[in-house]
Amino acid sequence: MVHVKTTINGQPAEFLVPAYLSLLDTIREVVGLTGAKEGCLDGNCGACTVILNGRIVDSCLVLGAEANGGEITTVEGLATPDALHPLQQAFLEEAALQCGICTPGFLVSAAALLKREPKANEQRIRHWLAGNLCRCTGYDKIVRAVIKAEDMSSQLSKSKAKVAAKPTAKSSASPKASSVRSSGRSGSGRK
Amino acid sequence: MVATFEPKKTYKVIGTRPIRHDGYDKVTGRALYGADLKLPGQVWGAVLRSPYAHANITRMDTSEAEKYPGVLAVVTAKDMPKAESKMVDLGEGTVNEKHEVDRIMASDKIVFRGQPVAAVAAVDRNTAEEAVKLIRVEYQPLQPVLTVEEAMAKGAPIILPDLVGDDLGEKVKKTNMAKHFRHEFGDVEKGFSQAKHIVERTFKMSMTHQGYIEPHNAVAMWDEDNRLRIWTGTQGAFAVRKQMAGILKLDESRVKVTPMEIGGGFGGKIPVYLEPIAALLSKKCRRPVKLVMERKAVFESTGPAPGGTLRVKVGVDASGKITAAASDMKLEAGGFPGSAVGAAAMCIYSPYNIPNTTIDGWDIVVNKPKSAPYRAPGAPQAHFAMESVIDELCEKGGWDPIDFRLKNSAKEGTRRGDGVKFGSIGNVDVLKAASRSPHWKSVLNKDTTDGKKRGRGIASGYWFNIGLKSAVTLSANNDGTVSLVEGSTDIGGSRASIAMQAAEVLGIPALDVRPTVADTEGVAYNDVTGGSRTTYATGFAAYEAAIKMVEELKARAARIWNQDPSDILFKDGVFSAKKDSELRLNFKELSKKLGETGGPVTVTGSVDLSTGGGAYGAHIVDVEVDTETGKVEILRYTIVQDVGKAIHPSYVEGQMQGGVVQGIGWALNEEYFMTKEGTMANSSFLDYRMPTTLDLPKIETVIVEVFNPGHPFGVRGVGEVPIAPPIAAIGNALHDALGVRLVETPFKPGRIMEALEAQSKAAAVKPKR
Amino acid sequence: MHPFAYVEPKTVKEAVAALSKYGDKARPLAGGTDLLVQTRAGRFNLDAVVNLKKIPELMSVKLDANGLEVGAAVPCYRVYEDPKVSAAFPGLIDAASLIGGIQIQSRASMGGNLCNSSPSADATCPMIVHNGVAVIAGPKGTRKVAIEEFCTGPGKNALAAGEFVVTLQFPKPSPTFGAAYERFIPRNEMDIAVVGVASSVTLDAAGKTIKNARIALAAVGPIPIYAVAASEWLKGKPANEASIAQAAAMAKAAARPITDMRGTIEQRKHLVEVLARRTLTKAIERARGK
Amino acid sequence: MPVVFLPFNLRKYAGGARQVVVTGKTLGELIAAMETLYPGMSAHLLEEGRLRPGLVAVCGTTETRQGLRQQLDEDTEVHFIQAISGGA
Repeated sequence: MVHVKTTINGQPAEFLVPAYLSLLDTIREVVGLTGAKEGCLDGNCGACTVILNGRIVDSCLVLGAEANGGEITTVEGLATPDALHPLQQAFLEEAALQCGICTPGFLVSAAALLKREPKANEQRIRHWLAGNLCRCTGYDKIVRAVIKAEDMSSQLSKSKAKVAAKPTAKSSASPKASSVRSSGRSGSGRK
Repeated sequence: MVATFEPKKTYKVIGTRPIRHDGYDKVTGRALYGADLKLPGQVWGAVLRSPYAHANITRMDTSEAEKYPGVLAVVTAKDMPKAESKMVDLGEGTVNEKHEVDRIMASDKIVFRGQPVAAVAAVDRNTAEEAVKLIRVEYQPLQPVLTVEEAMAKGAPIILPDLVGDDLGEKVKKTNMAKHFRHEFGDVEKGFSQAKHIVERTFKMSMTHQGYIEPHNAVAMWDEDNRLRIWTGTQGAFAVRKQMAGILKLDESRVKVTPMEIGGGFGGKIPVYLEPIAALLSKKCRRPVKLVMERKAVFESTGPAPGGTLRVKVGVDASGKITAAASDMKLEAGGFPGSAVGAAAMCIYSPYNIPNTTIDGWDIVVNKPKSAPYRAPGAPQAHFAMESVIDELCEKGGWDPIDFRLKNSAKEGTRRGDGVKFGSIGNVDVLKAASRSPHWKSVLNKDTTDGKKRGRGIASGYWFNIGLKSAVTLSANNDGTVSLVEGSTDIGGSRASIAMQAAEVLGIPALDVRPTVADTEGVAYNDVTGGSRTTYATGFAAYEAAIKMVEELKARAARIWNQDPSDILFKDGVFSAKKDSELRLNFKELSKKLGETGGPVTVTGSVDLSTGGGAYGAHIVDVEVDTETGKVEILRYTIVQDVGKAIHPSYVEGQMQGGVVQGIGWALNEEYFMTKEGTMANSSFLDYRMPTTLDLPKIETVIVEVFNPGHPFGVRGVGEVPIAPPIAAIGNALHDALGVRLVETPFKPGRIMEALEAQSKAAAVKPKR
Repeated sequence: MHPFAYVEPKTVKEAVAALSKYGDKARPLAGGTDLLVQTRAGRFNLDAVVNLKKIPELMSVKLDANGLEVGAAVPCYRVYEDPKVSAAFPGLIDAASLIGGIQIQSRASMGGNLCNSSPSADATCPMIVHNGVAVIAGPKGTRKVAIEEFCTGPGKNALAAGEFVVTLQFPKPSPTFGAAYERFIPRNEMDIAVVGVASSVTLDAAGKTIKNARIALAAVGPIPIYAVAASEWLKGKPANEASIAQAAAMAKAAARPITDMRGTIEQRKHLVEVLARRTLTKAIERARGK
Repeated sequence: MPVVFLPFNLRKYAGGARQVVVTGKTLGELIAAMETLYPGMSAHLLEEGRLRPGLVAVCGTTETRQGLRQQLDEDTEVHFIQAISGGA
């Protein structure tokens, strides 16, 4: 057993872990936070992404023992008691999740990006998130949500005022039996 | 079910985009998925799987594992109830009972690599995983049979000795062919004789996996009354109950299944895999046992989409009318019978009106994992073949691909490939919308400055969408909100789309209907979340329940106001008395007064529906190919799809985009790359190359709404149609870019380079004129 | 996983002692992105994992007049996020910034990539063309091995029992040096190279003639291949398309690939030629200061 | 009268006919009528007094959810097809 003293989502934590236990299993089984998910156990899906000492890592590829003296942020640590993280709010409003299993990993990865590059463009966002797999959404709404969160964050920091975050309500009447509605290439194109 | 509802001109809730009810739990990490469950006293299991694809088990010794410190139970097929070789219905069509039990845990013979042979429960996961390695199994390896051609060849090793095949209604023994069926309408010989252009091509496809990010999981616990409880990520708690009862020979009422949040399914989480094993282990050690499947096992031993060989021949007359079509589809069932070839046959000609058709379908057993439904099962395969041939015919005849499809489009009354007439369908509307889309109208510059080639492709796709059984309970709360209890696992926002349909009827905001997905004892029977049925059928049940609730509330208002119930009106969310205009209460106000009117208000809606209104999509894609490496980039992609009515448009778009991206993966890189020993060589997310966010552009969506008369709001199934056209659309775009016709999936770079090389060789040997 | 002990030495000496004690039942841990996957898959049955990241030498990046010295456990991002390193060692940067995704780059090290000794390693070939040397510590003291001589087979290398790589040294490139690494993968990220090619050139002052060149090939043989003949041939040749084409053809001849799930022999040979041409072109552009 | 579209496999039991017109106000009556016309036919359609497992009857444009009790209109088309399991 390895003695680990660490900080998780701002709270000090101290525990013993078997040396072989991954940081993912440490967080899930020992600490009891199950937001980080197991998807592949070989660093190829990003569902277990957490921030360790300021960098995003696949927690399945880190030993729990290595967290000793470190600082960990998981999806559970993104919101404050008063408000969701802008990314969380944007993911909800933009319907950027379907089954939701990859969502914690995406949120943690994107939060790290926004912190260091608050105005990352679409291409940079796609590059940064390439280590996170999503099989439900096709990524389109995820990328849109991250861009929206960037805007929300910059407005927040500008005004310091509370942004009223209401869902966009687009009620579309269908007077005929048949109607057509398009959602297109708003925002920056990739190429 | 007859809809007693006129399509409304405007809706208050339907068509809006509220935040989904389960959203907060899912963005904060609170939502509990199967692997997140931790019961008091819970222990872990691990499964030993066969390293061979085809073998006899000759000996098994579990003694070392049983002695390993921390081990609580070891099970093998001997612990399973004895299964007979007879057909039973476990909710997903009929299956051979012995096959189903052997699929869970092999008793005597291995028919696919990764098939479970034993399992261990231990104090923790690592101990279980270490202990399972100590089980000694001796195998007599047999020659694996890996393609439909090998399986059907004379003298091929027989995979299932007890299989009785059905060859056009005749019984066949000692065969790998589980089924051969035929649909035949009109006179194809005559049809082809009328054709000016005939194209015939054979296509090959590899197995592909649904690729859900959450691995399979299960927790099982037996109690002292011999009742079994299961917690699992599944597409259908009742389907799990039925399978468990059948496999373990229990009364269904002894099994209670709690569906946890589910991390993707796409059809792959309908069959049970770990649940019976967890149950056996729990029975033996009398502790709750949890199993989580490792990713490699998810690829090797769960149910991919079938690969196979498809031949399509289509004839067109000089005017551009299709005169005949004939097709053979041989799909890989995997180690046990049951590929999606029947569904493929229903889809293959569905975009078209063809007077003379034949379809021959074969379900072939091979030494690969038993295939399972994968999003519109069979449709991507069928449409890849058909739409590629249609593209070639358009080129031959010089027809615009949309004009050609419009000219030959299926309409209400047209016959499907299996002879059934279509009801109200929207293929024409979809094609017209596609032709008006900004994408189709844009000009693609086909050559680039860096020598890359670009092309545009289009393809149609169809899925019939299923209906089946759903039930919903609504209870009015005295604060004006309504609790909704349903049994459809929410994989992609269906709590919202179901609640919204109730809210629309009740005249209250979407978020005032609070949906809960219940366990098998908390709600009446519900079929699986699958077949694109959930928003359609469970939404219909919610609508029915809401109608009943309005009736009940009218009665309560009548009681409060001393009016006759038939004199109470409900319009725009307000209850009023016909005979006294002063008497008006909206839903919320009335809810607060229910205390003295005769107990809580609770109602149920229950439906058993026919097809969910078949639906069409037309997809347009631009690709760019690096002709030096064969690498393909998707430059632009537009989905046009008839959804009947978009209840929550964001999640409708999400289904369309997600389905397409799975289709893009299928087209470009995803495959079961099998070694000659029958091992999937690329059984990881590293080498099973699903698209990452960097591999895609934004995916444009055009929602077409052609009212489905079978649903009060006109809903059609949405989730499956979008995976039907992409492979063909991309293949057609590659043909446009390169001039080569790709007939085997995936269109991986090496394969594209080989096609280009063959093209240049062919050009070189052509005599110059 | 087989339950193992976790050792966290603070000095090279302690690490040597720990690794010697457990022999082949111990493995050093740098980024862990290969080690933990392989251990989980049952490739090793370990009694101890020796975390090298608390040893200062293994975690430092030193750039001075002599060149660059990168600790063997330094994660990729620290290499490519350092603007000075990135300006002087473009080939290394090309590799460090495409290993895995951002999460992997937070952990994976070039030293670990080298010691994992996969033929398809993205960092090894760029290190070869940057004339890299591995500084190895072990029970018998310290020794140096040129990167091109480090790997001996798939997963095998020059390290003897109890030895590990401490740092990677690279001589300071001349102002007319340029290098590039490209790999071919079917996706745009998160893939193993079907083929990778690293090239470097040193031009004359006028930027017209190739004084020195090195070409190295990934995933086309049992080890990363230093394409000696092609590299030597380029010396003294004009830095033009014809020379590049000839060298690329020679590089192709040096490839000894196999067919597997990632590609076929023919495809890989062809890709070597394409990528050799592309990386030589880019290396020359970089050498010319473009 | 309803028109029955026979699936390929059953045509041989009806002398090769592809379609047969039979009387019947319900699906059950229709099958009984077919049995009269083609003795033995019902064994291919029924099992234990119900539609065989795995067989679906499409009456009009949609599959029946009411089994043999399904009411048939004067000119309903009836197709017997294989049941298909869903997906997604």
